[in-house]
Amino acid sequence: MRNIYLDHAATTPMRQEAYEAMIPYLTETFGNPSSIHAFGRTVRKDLEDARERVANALNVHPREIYFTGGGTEADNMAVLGIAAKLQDKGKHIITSAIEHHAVLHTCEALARQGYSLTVLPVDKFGMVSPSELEKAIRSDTILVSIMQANNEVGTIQPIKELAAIAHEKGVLFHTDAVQTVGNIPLDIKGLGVDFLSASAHKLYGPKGVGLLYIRRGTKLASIAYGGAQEGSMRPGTENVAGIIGFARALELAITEQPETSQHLISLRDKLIKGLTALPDVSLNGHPQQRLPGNVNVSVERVEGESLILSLDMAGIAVSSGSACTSGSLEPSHVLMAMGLSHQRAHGSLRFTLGKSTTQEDIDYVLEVMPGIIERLRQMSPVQAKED
Amino acid sequence: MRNIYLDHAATTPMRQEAYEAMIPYLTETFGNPSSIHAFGRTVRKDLEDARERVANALNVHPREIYFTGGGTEADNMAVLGIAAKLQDKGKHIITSAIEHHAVLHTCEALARQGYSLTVLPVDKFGMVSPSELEKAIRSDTILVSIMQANNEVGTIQPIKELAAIAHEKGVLFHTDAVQTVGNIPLDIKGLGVDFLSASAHKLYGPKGVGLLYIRRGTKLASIAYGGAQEGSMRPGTENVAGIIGFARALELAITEQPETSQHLISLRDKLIKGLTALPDVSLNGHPQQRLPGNVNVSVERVEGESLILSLDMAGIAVSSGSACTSGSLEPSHVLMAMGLSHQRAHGSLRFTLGKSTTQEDIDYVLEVMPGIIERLRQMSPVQAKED
Amino acid sequence: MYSERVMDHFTNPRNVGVLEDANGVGEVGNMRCGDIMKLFIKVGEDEVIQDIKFQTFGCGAAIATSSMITEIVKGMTLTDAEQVSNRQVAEELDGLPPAKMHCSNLAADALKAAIANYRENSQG
Amino acid sequence: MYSERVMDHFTNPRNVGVLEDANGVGEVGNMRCGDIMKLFIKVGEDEVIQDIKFQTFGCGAAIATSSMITEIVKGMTLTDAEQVSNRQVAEELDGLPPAKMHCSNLAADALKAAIANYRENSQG
Ligand SMILES: Cc1ncc(COP(=O)(O)O)c(C=O)c1O
Ligand SMILES: Cc1ncc(COP(=O)(O)O)c(C=O)c1O
Repeated sequence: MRNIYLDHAATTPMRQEAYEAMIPYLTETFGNPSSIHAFGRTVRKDLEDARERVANALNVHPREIYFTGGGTEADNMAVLGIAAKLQDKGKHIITSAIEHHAVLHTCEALARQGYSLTVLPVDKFGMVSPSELEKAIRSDTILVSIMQANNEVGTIQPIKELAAIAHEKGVLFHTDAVQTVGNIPLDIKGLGVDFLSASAHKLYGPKGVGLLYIRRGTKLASIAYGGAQEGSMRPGTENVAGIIGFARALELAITEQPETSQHLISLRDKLIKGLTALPDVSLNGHPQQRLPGNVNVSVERVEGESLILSLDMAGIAVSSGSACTSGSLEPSHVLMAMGLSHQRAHGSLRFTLGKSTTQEDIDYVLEVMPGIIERLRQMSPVQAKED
Repeated sequence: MRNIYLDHAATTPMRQEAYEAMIPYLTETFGNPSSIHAFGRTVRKDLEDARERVANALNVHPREIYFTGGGTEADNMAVLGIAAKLQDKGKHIITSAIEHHAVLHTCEALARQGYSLTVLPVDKFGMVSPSELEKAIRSDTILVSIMQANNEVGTIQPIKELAAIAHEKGVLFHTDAVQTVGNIPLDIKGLGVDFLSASAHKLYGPKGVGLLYIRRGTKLASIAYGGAQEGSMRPGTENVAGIIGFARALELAITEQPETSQHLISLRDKLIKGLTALPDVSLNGHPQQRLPGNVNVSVERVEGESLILSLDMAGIAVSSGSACTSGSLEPSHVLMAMGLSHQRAHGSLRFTLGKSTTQEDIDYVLEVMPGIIERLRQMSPVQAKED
Repeated sequence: MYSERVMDHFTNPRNVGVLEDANGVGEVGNMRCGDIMKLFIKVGEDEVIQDIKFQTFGCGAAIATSSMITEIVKGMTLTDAEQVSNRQVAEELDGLPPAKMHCSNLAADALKAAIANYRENSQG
Repeated sequence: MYSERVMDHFTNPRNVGVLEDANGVGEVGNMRCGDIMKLFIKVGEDEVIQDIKFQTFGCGAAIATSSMITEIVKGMTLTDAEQVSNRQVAEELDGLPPAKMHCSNLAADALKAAIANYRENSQG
């Protein structure tokens, strides 16, 4: 049977180079980087070397890089850390309706704790409007957190413009770049953001490690307490192997990004074209400002999990924004924020392509999709409107 | 040159079995456990299987095990989680003066936020007194957090008795068992604790993964927000490989514990005997209630970092509670809490033995120590008191 | 996630479609939570369910439970069929994931709605 | 962590010990922070440091800086020796870890204390 993985936004396969870089730290090179003896010093050196390589790849300073236990932790550190740090200055936070739960739920937790929260709406393409942001900023606003690209529909926000608006009013800006690092050109300095989150397992690195970029000169309160690791921002013995693997994967992802993007865009556009040519299948997200590997469509009159299961049986792994797959009773908050009907939200299907995706994979998807849709539509009590 | 690692309390070498268990999850078996397609389901199954094996090894229920990004995170989750959850009931927290910073700094952070904190003293052996605990509990006490064994001096607390005192007064009890799991017999149910922290890299597993045991029926507020992983207590894509490696290491550590302990105790006692026979070298910590692998001594008139460096050059890796090695200007808070003079605290040396430590290693340490001490004492302006 | 039985009923659902000569139709669920089930029954003179068909918009569990209930109640008297519970349907499918027990397990409700509709029709 | 030079001076410290015929002695640091340095100097008629020895309780950096300063100032006039700064000592050692710049880098202070002591002695 085929085994076609088209869920790279959920996680990516580890790349061989990252795995190989990790091996020593899972075997002989086991010292604790905080130890001052030789076992510790070796590992400390390699860890700081990894930080430097990551900083070089991102064109920032090594001391601006804080390794974390994943993208979620980086998001929490930024949002909760600023909230705690600046609470005397103000308690108003701005985010967008389509953020990952790692940001959105964190902001909502702050709102329960007495912070004031503005959740910016998005247009039907999933775009945040710069003028809406401008209007939302108040004198007590302390943070704007808007993701660089959305994990479900792939819409890329005008972060540079949004950050400039925040900065003009003296407000700090965080962006969740978990879906963008390695997928689109990334110029942190050029973007002008104060904080940026990334996660290794989205760029062919290991799960359970990420980073928060903290622009020099900005300070966060730490949200966990213990040892002095990562400048006391992320206390606890470092996931050395994970960090080393992350650094390797990130370096390579950034180097290969132009080539990878080109490859993904051509396959993506082919898949979009083929899928939207099917009856009552429509694209979600922005037609141009879109992640290279993201294809998100809604299939009318059919529910998303049924589509996933059917594709899974055909050897194709994808995801959906239907309620059934979110573990809640509501369909994707992203699709709903974009104004999709419940039917279209429940019938959404996300294909996220990766480095190893081929033309043949796309052809195969386009070959099996009509039959799958047809079968499920025949079972459906929802009827097509006659025109 | 020799290469003798006697710093197992800082971190342990990965065991082969743990590494091998991890390999698939760093290579082909890469799915995100939250995905509903086949790639995800396989990993979910393996992850839940790991949880079950850990629960079996600890003789608790799988749903009582929450995987974390390390021991520090587990400690933070317990302490901050209870503080947030029960703040309406009370804001008084009790801990001990010799806790790891992961607990102590967390409690201190709460104190800065308006909680009331009692830090129980310890006696000269590093023991918390049950009657002191009893006296300290107030009507607004919500949590007692006392470590099972101290990482520096190895003193083992009477957790069962302490937990019973807390429970008698209706107060929840957390214990940091990072140093004990796999090192002493562990019967969580018998101890009667509500929360227990452990860390993989202290028991021959990978760095950056730990667990918090949460007794069924008790609830914590979560301290991070995002996806629904680990019952929303530890959101973010799971460090699958790390968890699998942890599970394997933990299972084996628990199985082998009786044998390992016996091995360690005999070497430990030999080392203690040899070291304390040297002039002006004295044991720190409890003579009996002591971790099997822990030897902590103070060498009069000599500073700890110099000792570490000298031993390092002789191929022996150890640690010290001196200020120089703590990254602060103060020597170990543990040794100071035990009433040691500054000189003895600065001159402390910790040898922590492990599975692979041999008689020859101990012999070699005892062979080189006199010369090292002698050389440093000759440089020292601090003179021995004549008697 | 799903048992083999669920996957079997999802892949080869029994009694799919519209029953042209149905004398009872029940529809439950709504598009908000993403599950809609429609059951068609043909009840004979003896109050026996002679034929039954379903249409379902929903996840694997929704489709499988719909399919399963048609198998269970075909040939049953209405009184017996009314006793069938959602839990029973789930058990016949060797269980459902906990998250699915609520929203997607509506087949027995749909059947009850269809029986109620039949009774209304036959009284009127 | 430490440069090769630091490790060299730690391993083979120059001028360790007590100078029996010292005419200036300086001691700085304290047991609280874990570093005590004692410098003995023998100053000649021409105000030149003819001999110098040290005793140090402290970490590798403390021992190495003590050793290094004895090498730097041996043979210097007091006026020149007084110009030597802790920073200079660290530089001669190819640098020290940031955490060590403060507490363990007291050698120049010890020297100044020894010179002050010499001056006191020779005035009195
Ligand atoms: C007693 C104790 N608690 C907590 C920790 C922290 O564990 P981790 O390094 O996994 O965060 C350690 C070790 O550093 C420890 O010894
Ligand atoms: C946009 C975005 N932010 C944050 C996260 C969380 O990252 P992690 O799973 O590493 O915690 C993800 C992925 O799950 C994501 O897609």
